[in-house]
Parts: sequence; C-alpha cells; structure tokens
Amino acid sequence: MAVKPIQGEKRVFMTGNEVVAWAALAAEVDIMYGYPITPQNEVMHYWTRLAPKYDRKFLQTEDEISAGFTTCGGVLSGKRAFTATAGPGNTLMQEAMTMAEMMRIPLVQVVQQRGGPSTATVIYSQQEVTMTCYGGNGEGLRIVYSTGSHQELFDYTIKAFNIAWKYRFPAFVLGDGYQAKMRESLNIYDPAEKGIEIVKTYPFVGLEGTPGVDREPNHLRNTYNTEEELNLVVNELVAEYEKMAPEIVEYQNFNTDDADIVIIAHGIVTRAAQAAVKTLREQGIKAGHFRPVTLRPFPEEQIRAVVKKAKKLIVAESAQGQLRKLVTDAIYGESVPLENYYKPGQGITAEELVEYVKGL
Amino acid sequence: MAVKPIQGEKRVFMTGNEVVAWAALAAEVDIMYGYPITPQNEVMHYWTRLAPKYDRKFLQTEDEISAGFTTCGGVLSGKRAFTATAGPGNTLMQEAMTMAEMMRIPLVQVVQQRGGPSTATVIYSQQEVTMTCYGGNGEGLRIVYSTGSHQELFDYTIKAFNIAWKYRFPAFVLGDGYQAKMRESLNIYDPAEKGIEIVKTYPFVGLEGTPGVDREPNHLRNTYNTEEELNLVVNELVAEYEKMAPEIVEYQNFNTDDADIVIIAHGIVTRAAQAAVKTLREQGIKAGHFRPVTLRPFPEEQIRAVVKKAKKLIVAESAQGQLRKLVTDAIYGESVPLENYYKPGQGITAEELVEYVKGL
Amino acid sequence: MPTKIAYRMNKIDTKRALFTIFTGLCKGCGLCIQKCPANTLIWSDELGVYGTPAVQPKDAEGCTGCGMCSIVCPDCAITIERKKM
Amino acid sequence: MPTKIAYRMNKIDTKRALFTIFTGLCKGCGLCIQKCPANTLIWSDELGVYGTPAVQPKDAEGCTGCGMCSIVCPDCAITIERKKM
Amino acid sequence: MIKTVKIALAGEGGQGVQSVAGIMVEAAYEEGKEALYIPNFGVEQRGGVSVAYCQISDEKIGSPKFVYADLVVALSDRAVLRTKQYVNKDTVFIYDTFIEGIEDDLPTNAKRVLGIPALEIAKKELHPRVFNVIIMGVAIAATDFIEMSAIKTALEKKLGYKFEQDPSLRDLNFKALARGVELVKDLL
Amino acid sequence: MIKTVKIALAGEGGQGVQSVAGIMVEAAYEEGKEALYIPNFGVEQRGGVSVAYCQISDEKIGSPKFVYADLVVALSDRAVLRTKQYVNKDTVFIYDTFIEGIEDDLPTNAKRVLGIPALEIAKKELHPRVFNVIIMGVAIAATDFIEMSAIKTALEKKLGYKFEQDPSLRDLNFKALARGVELVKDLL
Amino acid sequence: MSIIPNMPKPWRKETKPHKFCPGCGHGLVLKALGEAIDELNIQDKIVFGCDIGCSLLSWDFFNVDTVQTHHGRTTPVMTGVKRARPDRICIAYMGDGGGYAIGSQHLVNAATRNEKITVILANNCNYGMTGGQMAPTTLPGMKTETSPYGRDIEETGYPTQGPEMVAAITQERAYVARGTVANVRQLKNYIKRALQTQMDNSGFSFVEALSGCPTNWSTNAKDTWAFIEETMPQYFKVGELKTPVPKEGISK
Amino acid sequence: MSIIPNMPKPWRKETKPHKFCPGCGHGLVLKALGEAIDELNIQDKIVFGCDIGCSLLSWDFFNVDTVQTHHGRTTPVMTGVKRARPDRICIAYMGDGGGYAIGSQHLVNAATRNEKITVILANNCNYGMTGGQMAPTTLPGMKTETSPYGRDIEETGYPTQGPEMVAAITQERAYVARGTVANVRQLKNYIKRALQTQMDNSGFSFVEALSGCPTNWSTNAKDTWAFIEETMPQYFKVGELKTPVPKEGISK
Ligand SMILES: Cc1ncc(C[n+]2csc(CCOP(=O)(O)OP(=O)(O)O)c2C)c(N)n1
Ligand SMILES: Cc1ncc(C[n+]2csc(CCOP(=O)(O)OP(=O)(O)O)c2C)c(N)n1
Ligand code: SF4
Ligand code: SF4
Ligand code: SF4
Ligand code: SF4
Repeated sequence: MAVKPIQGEKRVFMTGNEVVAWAALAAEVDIMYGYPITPQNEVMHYWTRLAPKYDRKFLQTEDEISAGFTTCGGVLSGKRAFTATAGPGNTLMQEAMTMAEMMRIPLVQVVQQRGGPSTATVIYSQQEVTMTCYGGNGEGLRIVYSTGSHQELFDYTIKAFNIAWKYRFPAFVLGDGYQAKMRESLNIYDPAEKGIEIVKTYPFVGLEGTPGVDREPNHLRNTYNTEEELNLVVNELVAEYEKMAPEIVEYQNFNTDDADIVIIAHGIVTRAAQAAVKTLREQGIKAGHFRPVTLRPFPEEQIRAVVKKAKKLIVAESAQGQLRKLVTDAIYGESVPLENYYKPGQGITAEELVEYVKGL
Repeated sequence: MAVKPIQGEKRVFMTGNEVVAWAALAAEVDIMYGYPITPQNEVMHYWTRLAPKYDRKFLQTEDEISAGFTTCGGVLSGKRAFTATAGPGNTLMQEAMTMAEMMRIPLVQVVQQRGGPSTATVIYSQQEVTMTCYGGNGEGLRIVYSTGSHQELFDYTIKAFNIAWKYRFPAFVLGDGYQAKMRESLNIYDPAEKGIEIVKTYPFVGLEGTPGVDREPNHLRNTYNTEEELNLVVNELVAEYEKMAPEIVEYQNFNTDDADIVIIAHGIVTRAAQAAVKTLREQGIKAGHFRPVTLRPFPEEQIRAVVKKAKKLIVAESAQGQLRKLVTDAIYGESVPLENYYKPGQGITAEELVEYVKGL
Repeated sequence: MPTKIAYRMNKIDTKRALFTIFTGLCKGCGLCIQKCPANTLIWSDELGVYGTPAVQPKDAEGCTGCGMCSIVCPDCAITIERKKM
Repeated sequence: MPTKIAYRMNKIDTKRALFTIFTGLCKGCGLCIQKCPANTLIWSDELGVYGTPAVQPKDAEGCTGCGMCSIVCPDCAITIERKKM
Repeated sequence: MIKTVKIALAGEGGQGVQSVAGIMVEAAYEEGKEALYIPNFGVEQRGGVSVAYCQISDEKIGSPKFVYADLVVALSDRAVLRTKQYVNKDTVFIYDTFIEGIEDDLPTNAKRVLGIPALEIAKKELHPRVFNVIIMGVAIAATDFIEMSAIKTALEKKLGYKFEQDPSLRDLNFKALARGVELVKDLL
Repeated sequence: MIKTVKIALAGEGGQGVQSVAGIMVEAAYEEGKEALYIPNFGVEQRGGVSVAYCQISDEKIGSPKFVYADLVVALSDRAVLRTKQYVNKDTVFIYDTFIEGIEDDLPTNAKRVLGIPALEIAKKELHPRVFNVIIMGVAIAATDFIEMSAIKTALEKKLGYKFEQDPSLRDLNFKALARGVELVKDLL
Repeated sequence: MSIIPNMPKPWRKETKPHKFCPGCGHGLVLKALGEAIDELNIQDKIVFGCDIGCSLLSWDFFNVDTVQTHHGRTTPVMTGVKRARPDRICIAYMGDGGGYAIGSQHLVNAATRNEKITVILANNCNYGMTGGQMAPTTLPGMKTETSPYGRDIEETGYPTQGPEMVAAITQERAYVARGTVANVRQLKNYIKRALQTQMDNSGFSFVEALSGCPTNWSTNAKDTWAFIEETMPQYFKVGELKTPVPKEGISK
Repeated sequence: MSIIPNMPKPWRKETKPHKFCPGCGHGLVLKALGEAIDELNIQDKIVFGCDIGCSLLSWDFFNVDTVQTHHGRTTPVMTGVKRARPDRICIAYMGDGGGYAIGSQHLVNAATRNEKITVILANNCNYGMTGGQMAPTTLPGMKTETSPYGRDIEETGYPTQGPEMVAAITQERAYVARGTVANVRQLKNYIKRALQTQMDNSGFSFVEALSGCPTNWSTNAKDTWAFIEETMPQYFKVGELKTPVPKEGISK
C-alpha cells in the first residue's frame, strides 16, 4: 500500500459506480470479486482499471454464487474483500451471505438495486430491501446502509468495511441504479484526512505456524448436529448482533420536531422526501421526514420518538411495502395512521410526494 | 390417468414426506423435479417409487436452481409440476421463484424447513418464513400454506396445486423437518371423494397449431425496457394478487373469543400452542391461540379482530422474529403488548409455552 | 392471421439483378459491403432504420446477383432477384 | 501443544509381526479382512468403537507383517511392526 | 391416568432402537390410538447416538418432541449421557446393565432407575439378534399402554415374511418379547 | 427565478445526446454549480431512444429524474414521442425541423414549441459531425444557466486532444456552439 | 409481383427490424436457425427459450412459442419443458456467458443426462448485453471492460473450449458442433443436424456459433469480419465434434 | 516403546476416530491426502476446504486450517482464498455431487481460468450424506434412492466423466488424474503431483478418487471392494489424464 489512491480531499464529479470503486480503494480494499450485472458493472470497470495501479486485485467469477463465495474466501484468508451486484445477482448471492452470517465473515457487498421481480429492468428500484436485510435461510444478521447520494456512497462504502471488520458481521451498501449511473459532485478523500482509521484485517485461516505443532488449527464450520447446538449458536449470534445494534444505527430527521405529517423514506427517495418537506412547509403544511440510514439494524427507538409526535405517517418507497414492513415492526404499538406511497421499480419525485400529501 | 392412486379414503400411518408424495399423486401431478436435500429427500424417494406406476415423471436435476427452473418449464408446457426443497436449497430456488412470480407460473414448491442460517442443521426450524413469503428480488406475490400435521400436509398439498392453477400464482407448502420425518396417522383420499375438483392445467407454450399461421405465438418475457413499463406490470400483478387474497386467506382460532392472552403461532408450533392453551385454561388462565394458515396472503383482518380483544400477545416461533414481522405489519395500529418467544432452529413444546405464559 | 408487413424499401434495377434494399430494415452495419465479392456496394444517401446510411450498388454494372450480401445481412434487409439472362 | 491421545488397543504378538489393533478406532468395516493377502484376519471378541467386533489375526502363524491391512484401513486402526527375522 | 405416554429410546446405530420404535407406534396406531414417532437424525449417516421419540395417546398429539419422557430406555454409555435431559421426577429410566462405567452418569432425579440385563439374556437365553425385541417388551411393560396382541400383530406384519421362512423365529421373537415384559415386571 | 433547471435531451443512438449532456453538466459542475445527470438505459445496447436527464442548480439536487422538464430537446420522431411526457406549461420544447411527419405529435401544452434546423445547418454550413454541438448551443441558450466560457472549457477538456491534432476543429466546434445559441435567440 | 425481404419463414415480420445492434452476429445465427426450422418443417413443434444476454432480444423474434428466461437458465427451462412434453422440439438459445459461465452446470449436466434438447450458443468473446465485459471465451490479450489491459492468460486462463467440453462428456448419440456466422449455410446445416438429433430422440445436441459483437468490440464491418474469420478460429476450431451413430451402435 | 496408530502426521488425533461410516472411502482418500501433505512437508501452508456432503465430516480432520463451506461451493471459497493469499496451498475437497452437479460451474470455470488450487473429489457413485440418491456418477442400472428401479441410461444418461471433462478444458499446465482408494499409494502420488502443480504455480490440479460408500451401497466388505475394483473401473478409467509440461512448452 505504497501510494495512497487519494491524496487529501478533492471535489469530483462522477458516477456512483465510480464512487464505489474509489471508496474501496480508499478503504484499503485488497481484492474485489464480481460478476457483471447492470447497473453495477462500472464498479468493476473502474476497479479493473484502477486496482492494478495500487496493487489491488480482481477476479471475475463464473456467477454471483461464486462471487459471493470467493469473497468469503478472500475475507477468511484475512484480506479486505468485497463484491457488488444487483437484482437477480443479489438473489443468487444470498446463499453465500447466509454462510457469512453464520461464520461471521466480514465481507462487504454493494447492491445497486434494479427493478424486480425476476430480470425485470436494469434500471432502478428499491425492491431489494427485504432480501438485502433478511435474505436466505437466516435471521438477517447483517448491517445494511441505504445511501442516497454520491457523498454517502463514498462515506458509507468506507464505513461498511470498517464496521464489518470491527464487529465481524457482513455489511451491505444498498444503492440503486440511479445512484449507480448518475453523475453528481462529491468530495472524495483519504480517510486518514478525516481521522477515519481503517480497521485492521486479520486471517481466519492460513495463519502462521504449523497447526497441531505451534498452535491449534482453525477449524471453521457452519453445520451442527443437533437442534440444541444450533439454537445456542444462533442465540449467541443474535445476542452479539443486538449488542452491536445501538452502537451502529444511523438515521436522519428532517423537520420532524413539530411535524404532523412524517414521510418515511430511505435511500435515494430521501432526496424527494426532503424536497417535498421543504415545499410543503413553504405551503404551510407541517411536514417532516424520517430517514433510516441503517435498514439493518433499524433505528427503532429513533423512529418511535418521531412517530409518537406525528399525526400521520407516509411510507414512500420504490417498492411494494418492503420499507413499510421494517417500519411497522419497529414501531409496533403505535397507532398513528400510516399511509403507503408505493412505486415498485420506479423513481419518486418531490413533486408527486407533495401532490400526494396534499391530496390526503 | 387410468388408475387412481388412492381409491376412496383410507387411514394411514406414515412420514410427512410420504404424505407429500401421495398428495401429489392424488392431485394429478404430472412431474416432479428435484434435488436431494435433507429433510425433504423422502418426498423424492417415495415419488420415484410410486410415479412410474401411475405414469408420472421425475427428473433429478443438477441443483436447486435447475430444479426451480425445470419446474417452471414443466408448468409452462402445461403440466402440473412441483419441486420440494429445504434450507440452502430454498435459498437457491428463490431465483426461479421470482421468475414464477413475474410470469405467473403456477408451480408448487414444498419446503421442509431445516435449521439456518447457512447449512446449519438438517433437522427442523421455522426460519424460512421470510424467504418463502418474500424471497428474491420481488414483492412476495406467492401463496404460502403453513401446515402443522400430516392431515394438513395432505390437504394443503392438494390445495396448493388447485389454488396455483386457479389463480396463477406460485404456491408453497411450508412444512418442516419434523413434519417431514415424523410418522403419524391421517386420512388420505381421492380428492373426488371429497368433492374436490382438480383444476385443469393448460399450456403457456407448445400450443397446437403453427404460430403466425393458425394463431399468434405466445411470447413470454420477464424483462422490460423502462421503469414505467415495469411499474405498470408490477402494479397489475399486485392488484390481481390483492384481489385474490380475501378469497384464499385461511386461519384458525382456538379459544380466542374471550382470551386475554393470545399465542400467535404457525405450522407445527400450533400444536404446542393448542395444547398450551388447553392446559392454561385448565389452570384458569384465559389463553387463546391464533394461527395463520396462509402466511401469504396473511389473514390481516382476522388476526386484527382477535388482537383487538386481547390483553397480551405472544408470538411463538422456531425462528427469530420471522412470524413476528408478518404479524406486526398486519396489525399495525394496535397496541396490545406483544411478547416474543423465539427458538430459532429448535422445537417448541406445550410445556415450555405454559411455563413461559405463567412467568409473564 | 398472417399480417402483411411493409418495410420502407428501395428497388434498384441493375443489369443482372433486381437489388432491393429494405431501408426499413437496414441498420447500416456495412457487413454486406465487406462481403460483396464484386465489391460493388457503397453507402447510400437513403437512410436506414436508425437514421444511418443504407447501402446500394454503386452502379448498374457491378452486381452479379450472387446474393452474398443478402446472405450475410443480419437483418435480411437485402433481397436479390437474379435476372434470367 | 501436541496432546497425547491414547486409543483403546490390543497388541497381538504374532510370529513375524507385532499386530496392534486400536479397538478405539476400529469400526468393524471388514475392509482389512478382505485385503489381507494371507487371509489371516478374523472378527475378534474385542469390540470396536461402535460396539461391533474388531479384528485380529486368527493365530500366531498367518500374519506375514506385510502391512496391507494397515494400508487399507480407513480409520488407521491397525499398526504392524514387522519383526526383524 | 396418563393420557399421552412419551418414550425416548436411545442406542448405538446398530442396536435397532428405531425398529423398536417403529413397531411400537405401528401397533398403537393399529390399535386405534394416536401415535407419533420421530427419529433424531443429524448430518452423519452412521455414528452418533440414535434416539427415537415416541408418543402414544388416546388423543391427537401435540409437538413431536417433548421436554420430559415418561420412559427413557438407554442402551449404551453415550445413550445414557444423551438422554438424561429427558428425565424428571415422573420418568422411569431403564438402562442395560451390560453398559460399563456409567454408574456415576445415571440420572438421580428419576422416578425409577432400572438396570436390566437385556443384552446378557439375549446372548445367553435367546439370540443376540432379538436383543431389541426384549427391549420392546421392556418398554411395553414399563408403560403398559399398548396391548400385547397389537404388538404381536405389528411384529407379524413387519417380520411375517421371515417367520414364513423359519417359523421358529416367530417363537423366538415372541419369547423375547415376553422375556422383556417379565424383566420389568420383576423390577416394578 | 429558476433555481434548478431540468433538461431532457433525446435522440437516436448515434446522435450524441449523451455527450452533449455530459459536457453541459461537467461545465456546470466546473462552474461551481450543482449538477446531476443520468442517462436512460434499457436492456438493448443500441436501438431505442437515448434520453439524457440533466439538472443544474445552485443547490443540492433532489431526485435524479423529474416529472416535467424546463427544456426538452428531441432529435428524432421517436424522441418526440418518448419525451412528450416531460412537457408542461412551463416547458420549452425544441425539435429538429429535419424530422418528418411529427407535426401531429408535437406537444400542445408547452410554453413554447420551437423547431430548429440544426441538422440542416450542420450539414450545410458546418459539418454533420458537429450537429450535437449545435444542439448544445441551443440548450444553453434556451436555459441560460451555464456560462458560455464554462462550456468552452468543458469542450476543450473533452476534445482538447483532438483540437491539438487539428486546431481547425476547435474553431468548428465553437462556431457550431455559437450557431446553436443564435438559432434559439432568433426564435425566443 | 411485390418483393419481400429474404427472411426465413419462421421470422416474425411484425417484430422486424429486430433489436440487435447493427452488424450483430445474433441476427445471423437466428437466420440460420430460422432456415433450419423452416427446412425441417417443424415450426409448429418448436418451443424456443432465450437467455438473458443479448439473446433475450429474440424473445419475440420467431413465430414460435417463446420463453425468455433468466441469465444462464434457459437450459433448465427447456429441459423442464421437454421432460414434461417430449412431443415438443425445444431449443435453448444463449450467449457464451449464459452457457459457459453462469449456466455451465446446466449445460454440462444436460449434456451428461443426454437431455433431448438443442442448445445453440452464440460465442462473441464477451458479455454483450452488459456492455462488453470479459467472458470465459475472451481471447488472450483481448481488451474488454473488465480486462482493460487485455486478458492475461496467466491470471485467467485460456478461452473456454465449449464444444470440446460437451463432447468429452456426452455419449455417442449426442451431436456437438461449432459453426460460425461467417458461414451461415454451414451453420444452418449444423443446426439442422442438431435438431434432427433431438427429433430422432437420439440425444443432446449442441451448436456453438462464432458470432460478432461490433458494438462492444468497437469494430467496423471490416474488422468485425476479420475478427470472426481470422482471429477467433485461432482459438476455436469450426467443425463437427460429435455426430450421432445409429442406435444399435451405442455402447460405453 | 509405545505403539501409536499408523496415521498420517497431519491427521488430528483429537478428532479420531473420524466421523465417516465404517469402511467409507473418504477415510482412505484423506489418508492419501494426509500422507501427501506430510511428504511434501507443506502442512503449515495448507488451507483445506471441505464441501457439504460426507466430506464435511472432515471439517476438523486435519491439523490444518479448515473451512467447511456449502454444498458445491468449496471450489469458489478456495479460489477466493488463493487469489487473496497466493502463498497458501489451497485444497478443495468434495464429493461427486458437490463437484459434478451443484458445483460443476465452479469446477469447470476454475479449470478454464487455471486457478492455482487443487480439487480432490471422492466419487462414490451416489449422494452419500443425504442417504444415497442418484448422482451424476451413478452407474447404469445402479439402484439408488432416486433411481429405485436402476439408473436408466435412456432417461438420465451415462455417468459423468469428470477428469475427462476437466482435461478437455484445461491447458497443458494443469494436472488431471483419476485414482482409486483401492490403490492408496498411487492415489497419494497423484495427489502429490496435483499439489506440486499448485506449488509450482503451474495451474489447476484435479484428482478424482474412486471411493466407496458401503452404507448406501448396502455392501459388505467383499462387495465394497468388488464394486470399487471391478465395477467402477468399467466406467471410470484410473490414470493420469494431464500432467504439466515445463512452462516454456506452453502454447495453445
Ligand atoms: C443472475 C444474473 N446475473 C447477471 C446478469 C447480468 N447479465 C445480463 S446479460 C449478461 C451477459 C451476457 O453475455 P452473454 O451470455 O455472453 O450473451 P451476449 O449478451 O454476449 O449475447 C449478464 C452478465 C443477470 N441478468 N442475471
Ligand atoms: C444447496 C444445497 N442443496 C442440497 C444440499 C443437500 N446435500 C447435502 S450433501 C448432498 C450430496 C452429497 O453427495 P456428494 O457431494 O456426492 O458427497 P458424498 O456425501 O457422497 O461424499 C446434498 C445433496 C445442501 N446441503 N445444500
Ligand atoms: S448487412 Fe444488412 S443491415 Fe448491414 S448494411 Fe448491409 S443491408 Fe444494411
Ligand atoms: S479396516 Fe480398520 S476399521 Fe475396518 S475392520 Fe479393519 S481395522 Fe477395523
Ligand atoms: S451488444 Fe453485441 S451481441 Fe449484443 S446486440 Fe449488440 S452487437 Fe449484438
Ligand atoms: S454415507 Fe457413504 S460416503 Fe458418507 S460417510 Fe458413510 S460410507 Fe462414507
């Protein structure tokens, strides 16, 4: 790691996929494993151009199953490794992610959501929320950051690696096709510049010394023989996850203090929500916006605090109730009326939100 | 379909996997596609022994991805087809299930849940609820029956085929390793005996006549070019799903009429809950039990009616909150205190529920 | 049932063949130009379906009516009718 | 670090070799019996690790100390020490 | 009156506890009772202790596994260790006296702990092969829930084809069954 | 005062609308403005109409796509059809007069609908290759939101290496740009 | 007499011009396929499946019943159809990514099981639809979006020898060939033999077609042909690898 | 002098007796592997990955760092390790189901990419762990739980020719062989050459081992040997299929 890919801080104008590649470089990622899928392809395109310059590696695998499992292998061997995918690729990666949950493999997966179900579109959506938070045969022991701008894409990609390695849970950066493909400005920086220390990695297998002679071997497994044994393992995982949760939940409040109407939205829809709130306020409507940044763990207390004061809630998402389910579970017991503004697979603008709120 | 596999009705004593095979025979299934995985293997073992006798077919595929997609192919060609899986196999099958949702392929998938996450155990669990209801990059446009006894395994397997073909959505029978492997008694029957008509199948491709000459070709796709186009498609799917929902939701109430404490449980845990309610009542505690039979669509109104009258709710599941999320979303707005009794990957007995309730 | 679909086209009568370019199909890829054994195809002023130039025989002499261009066109945009000599 | 693990065992001194059967390892599969070129292995009264009979040379004569049984045992339950003659 | 009797049978792979369990529940079922039987299983095909969980009742049965059994029969040292957890003050715990060095591991909280020399008797009086039939007799006698005639019918159904070939086998099995019953009767 | 200007540029694959959009937002960004640009894309590599959605503002920009544009530029018949949806009463809708047979499809609800002979001018006065630079001039003039100097810098940055090789190209491009501005000025 | 385009009869006129790029080899493969279907007179029996990859653009290409499936999953979908409806003639159409990368388990296992389907695979040395990434078939040194400095054989090996692999695992009754869009007539004949193999219920049939992707190769017409005709055959040998022998002759 | 079991040095004594069934071939394959590791003196460099399948029972088998992965996914996990840590010697251990069915895309693509890992595959003609279902390697006519009337080659083809398939797609620098537990010494030598191929950074290495599953075959010791030594070789030829040539000699 001789030359730092980013010296100091600088303002740039690029696509979100390029941002991810730079963030991974800045986060001292050693290796990316991946399989092409729109709209995340350019993460790989940039990475393959940049990586060799900084002595980082890349492997294009035969499918997303392999991308997920090679990433597990890379991490197990002690390297900072990630992968990126979308849509059906994300579906396929769930198998490896359940292994990562069970064996606590701190990998990072970037998801640029596209339309679903099935192949659907290559463009945009927020329909991979449930899957990214809870996919596979497991209990969702993952960390999921939902970003809404290029700046966040940069910041949270770096953070995802740090959080993953600090707490040893797989971490996800949940973007979307818009973020992937659009260009906007942001500041990229050397994390050290901001006092961000890159968490050290360490090997789970392939340690020094001869096992059985100098040390015990590391024997890692994900299979157990009895229900009782498994139950203990899962309870332990859950306990550690829940212990971590309060330390890492993130959220944002916009004018929620005195808000009658609170729009709940995540990811890029937060931009429309923020703008809508502004317009509505200008028109004398006391609107506010709550935004979970971590979808897993979910900012339960924080949203409850906001909800308690509101008269009406609106869940706005480019999906059919995936965010809603996270919300209703988090705020069970509250009784503020809750409306849904669903647009599966399609973008949401401030204008429509304003119109919708006014039409309520 | 010369000889009926089951003549009239008869009482039998067998494993749940055998029950599934007989139910599929009775439901006039043409072909099963599958890949081995414990604890569903014996579905295939029985099927491969029985099927040739009744001129039914079987294909063992190279993996669950293939099992899912070959099943899609079988159904598209107009045949009644199903597959069965569990755990990581269920994870892999999600890709095909999203295609089935998008293209409305009325296949049936039997899930015998095992421990998770990852390979975990081959035994038992209720940890595949979220995945079976909402897996993959989609919106959960599926029908999911959660069974709790061999009789139900038989009844609902037959029903799953009928509902799938009637409404043209993929249908799931959600069992578990206990149901798969245990023996108990039940009645198996020729559906006609009970006035159950087996819904006719029809081909989506491979129709008679020359396309472009005698008829239009059937061109089926799951990919769309613009967000707008996709949004319309998904909205339409959702609308049809929601229209169907009230016609097919199923649930059971046990002593909920005057219950202060309501245990909410599904699948095989319902047996413990029923027994617990009985014991608790004997001890003077006004307990009741609500059981969703369809997890997708969820009996929202029905559970709300019960919840409204209760003083305390307990979600009891062999998972870490998967049923809970279905419940909290369904009854959002209610404020009855809700407790969780989670035992991921392990069975729940009446005794422990009684103890738990009394300890509250 | 079988509908008649008409594509924009341009018939060019050459000495040995009737060369028809369906401009409503031609995407201007140029594969035919390269493959013409008589080297007689050139870009045309007529625009194809994507607004790019279609092709045409450069004059009435060159085209032998061999049909090679028609064979290699991925869009079936050329139809050659050899004249009976 | 390297722990000493002791398995139940039974040493049988034969003419040409010291035949040791680790009954704490033997699963009674019988693969060795089949492969013994001298055809000298039989089921023993000693029970192996799964409670099934272990093996032993039928007498002090047959075993040539060739070690074949040891090679084919999937559980490494037999150790042969050939005696220097 | 016991409504549902819960039995855990445990032994090594080859000891045939699953067959015993299978025949017992089959008998109960044929008798018109409700029966539920679930074997334990793990990732290994062999090795590991084999446990059979049986419940027999006059009514529909609840969860397939249980916290405490009315009867535990353990046929090896590992089986004793594995099944101790199912014992409470109402449990009859039976083990084979052939098992060595488990004195200290036997449950102390059971209603009764009975050592029976089934293996020895099988070897000496009958035939090692009917060891598990003796155990079946033991289990039936200890729970007193299934009619002997029903068990015999079930045995006949399962092994009838063998009895055809060698009628003396029928005798041997029925003797073993009776011997098992006796063993318990002596102790209770 | 317009705070955020929203532009939809649409044309056939080869017409270069994405390059125009790219240079425009780059210029705005370099000028210190906030800019957001997103191309449309579908499953096809070629074929289909290419749309560029641009927003330029003094403030952070909200959603990347928009319901109505301030300016729509459509360069083919299919582009006209595709982009009509972005037109409302505040929209200036510009199309190339070279497009045939779309008179009936032009939006009727726009603030202004302007036909410009960009393609013709490019062919006749300049060079077909700078057709899209004329369009850029048109867009800039129609929105009046980016400084001409910033655009020139961005053009220089993008095509500088070509200008090096053939300085006459610089002239050609700048001329095209100016010509585009003129075209609009004449009409507005 | 009105002149009509020289299209194979099974091509669906209503959806032409098709959606492939100018000069794309898919058009030529589908031309060969269309002619083969026509000449065998089996249009009424075909079930056509296309993959995700540019092949998906053929979802409404033919006047035959068609299923557009998932990336790599066309082989199992067509297998599923064929197993359920042996009277249909099932064609799985895909790219090299779909066939040799993400769907290779399906290809090799359909081949070993001797599924009575026909797989046609357009090999264009890259992932076309996603914008030109490296494929298992990318040539040594070839630049793609994910091998921007050229495919390094030390790092990622040599291009997949697809038909060779399939030939190694199929029995004698299978048909395996590699054709090229540079010889549409030969390609058509290979495809006809492949379909005939299916129609005879003889076995699995597989045809790889060397194909062009001028868009992602960034080639003009001349270079496109040169690449297909001169460069690709250096790594991919055109010809038939396996032709079915009469049933009697089968042994293992 | 105390007598100790004749175990390869890398075997971990604390976890013996191992968890395989009586007479299982896995024990013999792992014996050959243990000896190979010992003789090459590389115990400190090994990362061992085992699949789901009975191979998972080897998760604590050796005194080497070990990852027990998912069914079919050991190849990618070991590929991931090797790519990140080229100084390690990575072994992916699996059954025929894991390698030729669910993980076959990984096997063939690791082979084409010439991944510098060693794959060892125990071929026991069935799915052992799940109780004896048909595998891609099940022999014609062989009865299994999912081919209860015997594998019908008309319906499901012939057994997978794994090493032959791998040999068809690997370059000269790869190592491909088929050994058998009936000849542990030869098997050990094949495995040593496979590992050497990796150590030389030459290429992908693959060893299939004919192995026994007495539990699911329901065979006694005699029949187990007969099946391994007489029946299996009728379909699976033991020997080396590809041995690396010196680097200079590589060409395509
Ligand atoms: C599961 C999944 N992974 C990735 C993709 C993205 N994807 C679509 S097409 C394609 C590659 C297409 O390449 P190829 O199969 O060679 O066909 P071509 O487009 O070159 O004809 C990929 C990776 C997808 N749709 N689904
Ligand atoms: C995704 C997935 N599908 C299926 C299974 C079930 N499964 C476990 S082991 C196995 C087969 C094992 O057979 P093989 O790989 O040949 O190894 P063997 O047990 O014979 O050594 C299967 C199908 C699984 N664990 N995961
Ligand atoms: S090959 Fe066809 S599409 Fe291409 S330029 Fe020639 S006529 Fe046009
Ligand atoms: S081969 Fe080994 S385990 Fe098998 S019987 Fe012989 S000594 Fe025992
Ligand atoms: S991208 Fe390539 S393969 Fe795809 S349609 Fe265009 S030319 Fe054909
Ligand atoms: S089931 Fe077969 S492969 Fe598995 S451990 Fe037992 S003998 Fe070995």
